[in-house]
Amino acid sequence: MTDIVRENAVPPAAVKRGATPTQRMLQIAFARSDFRIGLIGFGLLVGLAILLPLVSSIDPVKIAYSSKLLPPFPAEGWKWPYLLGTDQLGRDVLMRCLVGLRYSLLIGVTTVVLMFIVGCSLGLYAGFRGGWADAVIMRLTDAQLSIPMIILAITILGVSRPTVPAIILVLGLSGWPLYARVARSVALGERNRGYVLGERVLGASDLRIMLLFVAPVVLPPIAFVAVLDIARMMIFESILGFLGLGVQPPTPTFGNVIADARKYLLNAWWIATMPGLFMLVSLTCLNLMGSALERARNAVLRGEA
Amino acid sequence: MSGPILAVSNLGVELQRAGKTRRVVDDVGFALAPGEVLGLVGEAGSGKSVLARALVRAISSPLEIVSGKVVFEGKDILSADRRELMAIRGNRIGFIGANPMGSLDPRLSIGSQIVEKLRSVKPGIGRAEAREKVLELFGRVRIPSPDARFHEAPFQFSGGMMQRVMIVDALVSDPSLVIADNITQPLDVTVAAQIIRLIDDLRQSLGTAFLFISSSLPVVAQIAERTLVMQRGRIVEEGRTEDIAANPGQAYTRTLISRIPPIWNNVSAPVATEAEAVLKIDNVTRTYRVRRRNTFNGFNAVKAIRGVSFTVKARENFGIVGESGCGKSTLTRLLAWLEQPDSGCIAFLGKDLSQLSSRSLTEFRKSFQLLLQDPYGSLPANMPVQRMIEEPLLIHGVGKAEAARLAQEAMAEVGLSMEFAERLPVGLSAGQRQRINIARALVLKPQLLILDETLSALDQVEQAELLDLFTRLQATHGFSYVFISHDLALVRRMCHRIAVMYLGRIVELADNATLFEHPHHPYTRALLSAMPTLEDNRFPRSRYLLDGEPPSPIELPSGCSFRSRCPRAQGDCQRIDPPLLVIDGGNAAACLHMHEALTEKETADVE
Amino acid sequence: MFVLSFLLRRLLQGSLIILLVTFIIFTLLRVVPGDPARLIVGGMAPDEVVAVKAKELGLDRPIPVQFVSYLGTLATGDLGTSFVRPKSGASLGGAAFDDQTREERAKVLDLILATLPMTLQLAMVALVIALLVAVPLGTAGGLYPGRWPDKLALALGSLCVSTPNFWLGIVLTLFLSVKLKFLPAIGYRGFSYTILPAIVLAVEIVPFILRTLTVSVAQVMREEFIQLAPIRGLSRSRTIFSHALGNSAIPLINLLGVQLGMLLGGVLVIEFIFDYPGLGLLTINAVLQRDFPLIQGIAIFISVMFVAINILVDLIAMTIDPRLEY
Amino acid sequence: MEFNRRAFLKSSALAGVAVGLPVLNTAFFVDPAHAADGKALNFMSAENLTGNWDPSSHTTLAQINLESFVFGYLTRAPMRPDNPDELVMELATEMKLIDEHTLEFKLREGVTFHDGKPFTAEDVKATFEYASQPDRPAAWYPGTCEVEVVSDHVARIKTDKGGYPASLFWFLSAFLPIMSAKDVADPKTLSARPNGTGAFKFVRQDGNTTVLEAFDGFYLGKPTLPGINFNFVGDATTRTLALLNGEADLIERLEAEQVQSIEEAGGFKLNKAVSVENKYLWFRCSKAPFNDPRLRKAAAHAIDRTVLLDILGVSGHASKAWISPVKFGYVDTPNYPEFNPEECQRLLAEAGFPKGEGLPELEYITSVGFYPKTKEYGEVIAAMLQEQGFPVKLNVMEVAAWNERLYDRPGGGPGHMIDCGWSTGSPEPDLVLRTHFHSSSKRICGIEDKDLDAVLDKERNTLDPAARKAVIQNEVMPMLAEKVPSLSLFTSVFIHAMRNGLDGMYFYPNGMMDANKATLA
Repeated sequence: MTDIVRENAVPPAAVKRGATPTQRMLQIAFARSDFRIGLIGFGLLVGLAILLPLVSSIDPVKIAYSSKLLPPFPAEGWKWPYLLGTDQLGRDVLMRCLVGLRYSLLIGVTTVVLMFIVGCSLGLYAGFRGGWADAVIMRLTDAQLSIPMIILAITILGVSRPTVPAIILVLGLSGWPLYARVARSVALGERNRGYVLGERVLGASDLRIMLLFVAPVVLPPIAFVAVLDIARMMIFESILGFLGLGVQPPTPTFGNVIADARKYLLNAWWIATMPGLFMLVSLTCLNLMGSALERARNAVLRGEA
Repeated sequence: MSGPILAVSNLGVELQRAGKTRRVVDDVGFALAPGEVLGLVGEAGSGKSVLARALVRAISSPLEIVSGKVVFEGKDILSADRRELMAIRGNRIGFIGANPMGSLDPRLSIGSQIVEKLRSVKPGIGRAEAREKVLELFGRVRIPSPDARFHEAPFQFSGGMMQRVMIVDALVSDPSLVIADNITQPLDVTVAAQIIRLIDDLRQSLGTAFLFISSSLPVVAQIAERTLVMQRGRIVEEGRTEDIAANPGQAYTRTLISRIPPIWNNVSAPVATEAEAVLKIDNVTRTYRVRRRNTFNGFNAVKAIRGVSFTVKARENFGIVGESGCGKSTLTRLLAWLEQPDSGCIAFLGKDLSQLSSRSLTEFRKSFQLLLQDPYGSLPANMPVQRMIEEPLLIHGVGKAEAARLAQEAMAEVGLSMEFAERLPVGLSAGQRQRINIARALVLKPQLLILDETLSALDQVEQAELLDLFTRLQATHGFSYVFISHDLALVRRMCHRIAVMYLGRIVELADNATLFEHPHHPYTRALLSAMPTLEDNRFPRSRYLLDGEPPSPIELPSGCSFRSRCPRAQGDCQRIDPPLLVIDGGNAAACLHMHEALTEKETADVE
Repeated sequence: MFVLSFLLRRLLQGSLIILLVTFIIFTLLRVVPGDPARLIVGGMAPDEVVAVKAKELGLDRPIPVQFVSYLGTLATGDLGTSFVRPKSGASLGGAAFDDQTREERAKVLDLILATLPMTLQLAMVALVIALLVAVPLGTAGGLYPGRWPDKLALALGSLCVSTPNFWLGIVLTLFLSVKLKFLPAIGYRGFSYTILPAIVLAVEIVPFILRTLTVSVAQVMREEFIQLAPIRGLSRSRTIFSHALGNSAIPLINLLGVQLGMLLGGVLVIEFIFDYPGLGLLTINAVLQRDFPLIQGIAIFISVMFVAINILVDLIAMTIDPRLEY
Repeated sequence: MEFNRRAFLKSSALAGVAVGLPVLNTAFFVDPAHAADGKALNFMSAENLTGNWDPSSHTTLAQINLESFVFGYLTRAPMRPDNPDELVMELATEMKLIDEHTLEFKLREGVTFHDGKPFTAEDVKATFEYASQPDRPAAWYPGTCEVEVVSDHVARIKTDKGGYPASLFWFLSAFLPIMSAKDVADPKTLSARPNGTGAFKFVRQDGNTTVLEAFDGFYLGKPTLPGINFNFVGDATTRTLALLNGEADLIERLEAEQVQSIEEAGGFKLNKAVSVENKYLWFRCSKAPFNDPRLRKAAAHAIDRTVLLDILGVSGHASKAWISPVKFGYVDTPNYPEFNPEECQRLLAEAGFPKGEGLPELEYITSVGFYPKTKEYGEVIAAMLQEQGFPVKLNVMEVAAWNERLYDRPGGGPGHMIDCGWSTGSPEPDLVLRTHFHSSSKRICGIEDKDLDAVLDKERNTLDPAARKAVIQNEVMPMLAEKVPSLSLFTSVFIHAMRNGLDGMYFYPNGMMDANKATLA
């Protein structure tokens, strides 16, 4: 049925000249309400995370023991300015959530970017070149895939104590094979597509074809899926924190805040739950934006704009 | 003759998109008598496929049936309830689509799926009975060894065999009407001709009415008694097929007919001239190693190209024709130097390409360019048009500004409006896309263009326009063309010399007039006989059409590879693999008995 | 024979993977600070004892030599002996001085095989729960893209993927086990102890199934043979159940095979929280105790499982879709 | 053919699944979830066992706790803070110091081991002579000793060859499990299963559960409890949840918040006991910069221990000495380094680092997952030290990594400060003082100081308990307050929580338990 519809597609209205596909994609995405909700929510959170700790007088790492375990508003016993209560050492939960958001996003996003770049370039290369390169890269991928993250984590984090870069390295290492696999399978499909052959005939080098033509086709769908992985990476970071291999104090991340607060969960639920909520909201916003962008991109490529 | 089996009146379908409404099917009305074959002709986009689906109410958003009646066997389909609809669709009305390979679940055996369909439209039939019925029909549509093939999945069938399967699927419930929507479109000419002959046989023995839809009037003319002509959603002409072909009443029908390229009547075939050679192919072979299924480390040698030699001269149009699997696409890749031959030599302008360094090869590539078949897949979807045309120049190190200037010149030359410069290829028609491809090749100032089925995705009008463009470009730039095509009419119009390929080998190489008027190889004749045409075919099907399908390139018959289907085959054909034997005028054919049977009846009427 | 040649090829590939994993893990563990000899004899033992132990274990040789000899023992199916665990398999703390009076240490393979069934049981139950939730919803989401089931699937997926398992584990225990006394948790004394951890594990699996299934069902529904099915006279339910779902299952099955490693990360934490005596708890204790032969053995064992499960997955996928045979 | 192959494929895939099934747990459908399995006591331990049942092979607290159920001791030391010196007779009925190097025990008659062998002086001889060998890992014994068997039920410990006073065994007698002579002669059996004279006998090891059952022949009569299941559950929250949902009857090592949850839940009771364990901040005294006592003292003055106690809540008890208040010789050291920023700054300046300027980055290592709230108060201590100008970097490690870094090594241990506690199940102070601060041992801090060695030797060689106590209180502690090889932060309070139905348990300050009079409703 789609064939019929395509066959009968209304000729696209003349589009403003000068608008690149990316701009058009963003325009469409902006027009969608889910994208706007996601963007506003995410922007608000990130803005708060950047600005509030700068202007607020509350120090997220300053220990104020006298005001420990204050419940959040509006539970009985809450105190201004601790809207979301305080933690086991009397630090403001809101402020720690916001600062934690910064670090967690830093870790989550950097990790995903890292594994995206490593995984996709290896996968693309393997899929595009085929033959020996493919065989070697894919066996390596399988091997990496079958080593549980946790074992990788203790070995690497055992060598260099858990710093943010080391954690990113560990998470990235354990995550790239999936991307390599996906990128490879897509590249394999693209390898014999007309436009690739076309470029070859024109005399383009493999590298040019891969970077300029295959990558823009292959990568965006994977990139949108990668948004989901930001969440996973943030959670893995917290599992490391839970095992004592997380980011070292006093730096708060969602991971170590939730992990530390786990034992207070029965008494002071808010310490672990608030960062969890922040995480949930920010990730849902990211997801909304991601899926809206994906749809916008499809719309652009289908010519509905 | 009783009343009509199907009576359509005032049928209207609308397409809604982006707030706009367009009538895709408009006020259509016609009637179909029992056992009749009614043709429906229209160009791509005329709304015939939508009409076909509207008849069985298989229309979904963004399309909507807005008016009319479809009375089938006395019942209005459009107002029938679910249960009544279920009793008609797939049961009383069968449907065959244009994509046989995608029409069944790829995972399951075809037999079980047809049985499933039969039992779901006729719940009373038992499993064994249904199976019997399906097997019987398999035999009737001449699927070889039906018992074994019953258990095979769609991917194990060729397109032609799969279309036969779909015919069984449509006929299995003994429908009184079958809607055949463009069923020969994806098939090779000989296979399509076989299918049409098959349908003609079946409907005579079964008495089933057919609504036979096609974009080609010659195809319809082979089978339909009456024909409807559709244009932009409306029926513009209706009448007996012969009358329409001979005396079209409407202007639109006349243009349709005028666009059908002549093959024998009033043809001015291009005449070969002498010139220096541009491209020289000498005894080229290419064999692929394909992993053998069901073995640990076994490989099959697929002989895709077997000792092909020819020469393309300057300013010459050289045609290569053949059906699926004949090695055309491999040859294309070899000619475009995307792959290297296993043996033999491809020389361009006197230089053996395999001897060139990769630098000079890149430089050399500018002079021979390939235009690909698929106008949709061959353009990167995310690049604006002008940038795409600049691309080849950028690859070869031309500056940005210079590239933009040359690209704009090329766009003008191929007739692309500058409005498209910043647009994505999406929404452009196939013709416009191919113009982009031509422009991309053009900016490199090549000497040879290889056209791999370049025009096959285009409708007649666009094809004609592009052919004019090719001629014009050849006049200005002095190109040579290699047309690789399955379309004999196109080759007839454009090419000076033509090679016919069968199973990786050239079976006949001749100038245009010889090939079409006095072909020497039986396969060439079979191809010509299968051509749908409104003219009287010089090679009537009853005499020349082949049966069956080509053997697998993995297990070629010994001796002459055509002998398994050849009506002239004799004992020595089994032993001797004939080379291209030179006849007169530089023509050649690969047949041991080419002079013997020129006048005899040539059909292997095994059935 | 087709299956045999397929198995043979895959097993060869698999052994290559396992060899690679073994080498990576072996080298990594040798590079980590934390002298195995010191660990065996305990923190307070004199240095001479450590040196003697190191010589006894051959730890003073170069790593490649050690690796080759390790492979030698591995080839006989011997994954080595735990540093700290006794035959009884109890988890141990306080590394003790190595002396001749000590009870024999447990075989790594025995430890793994003893805990594996528990983890398999947990994984199976979790998978069943996840499938029960995600398959109907994911299918509905794919059938009605952009409508509420799709949105619900997206929302549930986001929610599940953003919930830390150790947080959820405690909350669920608190409500379902402590407050409502609905299900037992902590430890293992019968099948019902599997349910709560399995729910938590299922929450981790659900988003992947949802996402894959929604996409693949939507994709299959656009296929020609599905579009044609009503015209051929098949009912919608029949089309969906016998054709659409079967075709959408293949990417899902492949995903499950590939995601095994990731799932194991979840099993680890969940078993720890619920004190569930499976492979995950064994791993986490091995890690916390730096029981290197055990860690190494588990890593190799998991890669063997990974290879085996992926072969199994391919076999299943091939029975579903004959096109995949090659 | 094709059809058959497909069918085969299908069945082979199914077979793969089927092979997976039989290895599933056999108790699949048996669900004793809430079924009462006798009334055995389910205990959840915070620490795991060593797997070597030879009591002289380890220093692991959990196993010491388990041994207290299974083994008998010559005496028991209830170690109540009001009377830390009290001893209760168990396998001995009387003990007396005959001369400086001889301690005589009269032994209880009619006691049998779990394997049926009667208990005699031979067993005491075997135990003491075996376990006091210097290569036994536990090293609780001050040195080698010999035992003279006077009669079947009289034994004399002789320490003249070991060169230390026999009086040291006075309190140690409460901490040394008595093994059977038969087992000592056969080390394999000794380490394969525990065999004592205690109220409960070892039945089997079930994964992480050690199953004990009541011993019929216990000399005080068979205990009411039919048995004890000794489980290892590392995570405190998990233990708490297990108690709350009824999986456990008794759990140990709780923190303030968990205590609060348990109290709020109702139906449970708590036992809080000031323990023998002090938590210390150890300085690496053998390397710069903490080889300078002024700097160590400055650091001690920077730390406000009241805040730490506040964080610990019920699980901490204020103390001002290097041994716990339940130990022999405890005193509130008068010159104990208290929180005093001015003094801290003065000492810093004196040591040449005014306001901490010029100090290298100081690594402070702590563990997470075993001791309560280490990470929390670690953060607080780091903050306090930073406040005074110490450039401290806190490094929180999982237990294994921390343990690997704990002990002193030549050139000083890793990091500059490390958090650790020390717990010994006897009132004997030398198990802490001499172990850590004498240059012959210096386990963690690595201090070598002649003055300190001198007072420690003097203290050990003083025979009269009263005089010895005076030496500890007036000389050893004040000197430690001057040298500060480590700072004792507080004394741990061991908290056990149990169901209301559990009565009659006795908890020793080192975590050992006595269940022979306990009942479980």
